[in-house]
Amino acid sequence: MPHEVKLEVFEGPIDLLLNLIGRRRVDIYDVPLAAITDEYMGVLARMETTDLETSTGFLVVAATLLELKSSRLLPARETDEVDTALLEGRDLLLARLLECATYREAGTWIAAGLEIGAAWHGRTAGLEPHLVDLAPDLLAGTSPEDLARAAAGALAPGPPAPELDGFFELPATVSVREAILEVASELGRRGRATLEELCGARLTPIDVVARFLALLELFKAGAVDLDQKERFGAIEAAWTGEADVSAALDAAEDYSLGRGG
Amino acid sequence: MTVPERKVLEAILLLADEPLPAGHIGEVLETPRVEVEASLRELARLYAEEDRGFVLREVAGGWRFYSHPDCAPWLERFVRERKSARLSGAALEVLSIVAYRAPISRAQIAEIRGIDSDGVVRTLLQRDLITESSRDSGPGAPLMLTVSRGFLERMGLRSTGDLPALATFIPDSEAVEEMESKLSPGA
Amino acid sequence: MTVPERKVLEAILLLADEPLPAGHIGEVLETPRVEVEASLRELARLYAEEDRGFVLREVAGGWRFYSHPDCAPWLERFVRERKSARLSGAALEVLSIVAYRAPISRAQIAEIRGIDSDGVVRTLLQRDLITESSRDSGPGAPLMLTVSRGFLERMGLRSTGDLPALATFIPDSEAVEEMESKLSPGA
Repeated sequence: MPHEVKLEVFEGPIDLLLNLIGRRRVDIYDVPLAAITDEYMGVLARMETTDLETSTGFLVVAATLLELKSSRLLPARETDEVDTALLEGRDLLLARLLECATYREAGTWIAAGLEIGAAWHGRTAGLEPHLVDLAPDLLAGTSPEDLARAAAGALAPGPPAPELDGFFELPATVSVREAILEVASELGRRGRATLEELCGARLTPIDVVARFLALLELFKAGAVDLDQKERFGAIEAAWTGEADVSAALDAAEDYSLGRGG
Repeated sequence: MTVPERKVLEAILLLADEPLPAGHIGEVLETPRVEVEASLRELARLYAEEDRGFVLREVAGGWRFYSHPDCAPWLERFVRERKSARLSGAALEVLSIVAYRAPISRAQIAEIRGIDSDGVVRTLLQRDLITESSRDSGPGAPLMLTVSRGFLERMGLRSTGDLPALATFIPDSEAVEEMESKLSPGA
Repeated sequence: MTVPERKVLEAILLLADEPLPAGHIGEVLETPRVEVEASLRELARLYAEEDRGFVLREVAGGWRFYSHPDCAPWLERFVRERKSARLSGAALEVLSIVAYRAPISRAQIAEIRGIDSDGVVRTLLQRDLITESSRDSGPGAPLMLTVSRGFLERMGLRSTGDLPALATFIPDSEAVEEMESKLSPGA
């Protein structure tokens, strides 16, 4: 029997899109993809400078997809440049989604392997007492300063480790509609802000997801402009002043961040 | 006194508390590595044939005695490791990326996943499933991540080369088409 | 699935770090102690007959696998030339935690490191770098760990008070404050 592995942790845009598509919650085309596809086009543009291994893995998936798709494209279709660009953007997005789906699938295999492996226990007894004295000095080359450094590393408070496991099991307490209202009022006041600033101190993943979706909706409604200078750089939102927040609010009802639904 | 090689092999393996490379054993026995490897394989085969409670396994680049998995239900109270919580989906995803792409930097993982994954990486480091390996050459080069020896041992793999081809896990064409149709205008 | 008793016995013995009383094994197998003892004696006899590299011996009221004395010359060589003769990163970390925060329990170490560290603690105990000191007062109190006299001697320290101040090694003053508050007794 295959092991049940929980794979429903949303962590960010890619994950979120993948999940939403998988669950048929969202017609992905309704989400304004321009902001996202730009990012993927950016990847392609930078391919020559990225390391070979990363880019080839990505390209293999992309090539497979394009081949898959070519049969559908062969019959002449009315395409202008914009359509082509859109199409390429979607292919890149799909390639990214597929790549993630592939690693995710590999992850379930690994989970099963780890589960099976738990039944194997290695011998730990080590050296017998009469042999221990013969062993080389373990402390050779270790100074008190090395110890202090190790202790400092271990005892110093690190950044709090985010505990993401299973958070999505909780009923969502944040609605995208509320997020839109908050983001809109914040942006109306400030003029522009990054996604991070909009999330403030409440950087729980679900807050980020809600605000990210809120920004996309506001972008679609023409209320904000989005800008991201580099991949994983800050997503910057600017208030356009041509706000149609109500349209965004109406659209947002389609999203449900809760369980089931 | 002549002592059979098999006997010495068994005695050395008994002392191992981590996978022991055949080459190290060869140095002690003054025997070429390939011969030691052949003897080890034969020994492992014999234990299996005799249905022993111990198993000799080649994992993580070496050889080590393990208890037979059939006996696991009786062994719980002798095992020191505590059961650890199941990994989250995100952690498994990062783990598979590291397994297939190692050595890989945190930034490269983030690039693949489209999200900063440092929290998950920290969890995996703490659970000793991945490890920070040598830095890339050059100043300011990032720490590179690989799977740990513990991961390979737990998975029963000699190296990451034993992993199934990544292509095995690419979603089937039906799933791809479905995804794709969702991305197409007016589909 | 039925698993032969001999197989389970072998698996249990393989995992034993210390001589295991027959009574304990009997509890796990739900078999009377005398029967377990008979099985163990028979197993020991078989290993001797098969001229194995390991022997099963009853020592200090318990049973444990030992390497065969015939193999001693090779084992001594193996131990002297052991590749993993240096402290691992994890071992250094645990040792430093014990040095700076002794007396400390295994559970407290695990809490600090965010990972079960019993295996590392065992190695350090075995190599006489740390030692188990008196139990905390009270029933069910855990064994507390401190660094050993041998450790202090080899490091050239009169006491752990001679260790370098941690503050020097952490640039961030806030972090130091927080850490020191953790270090103060009763914190």
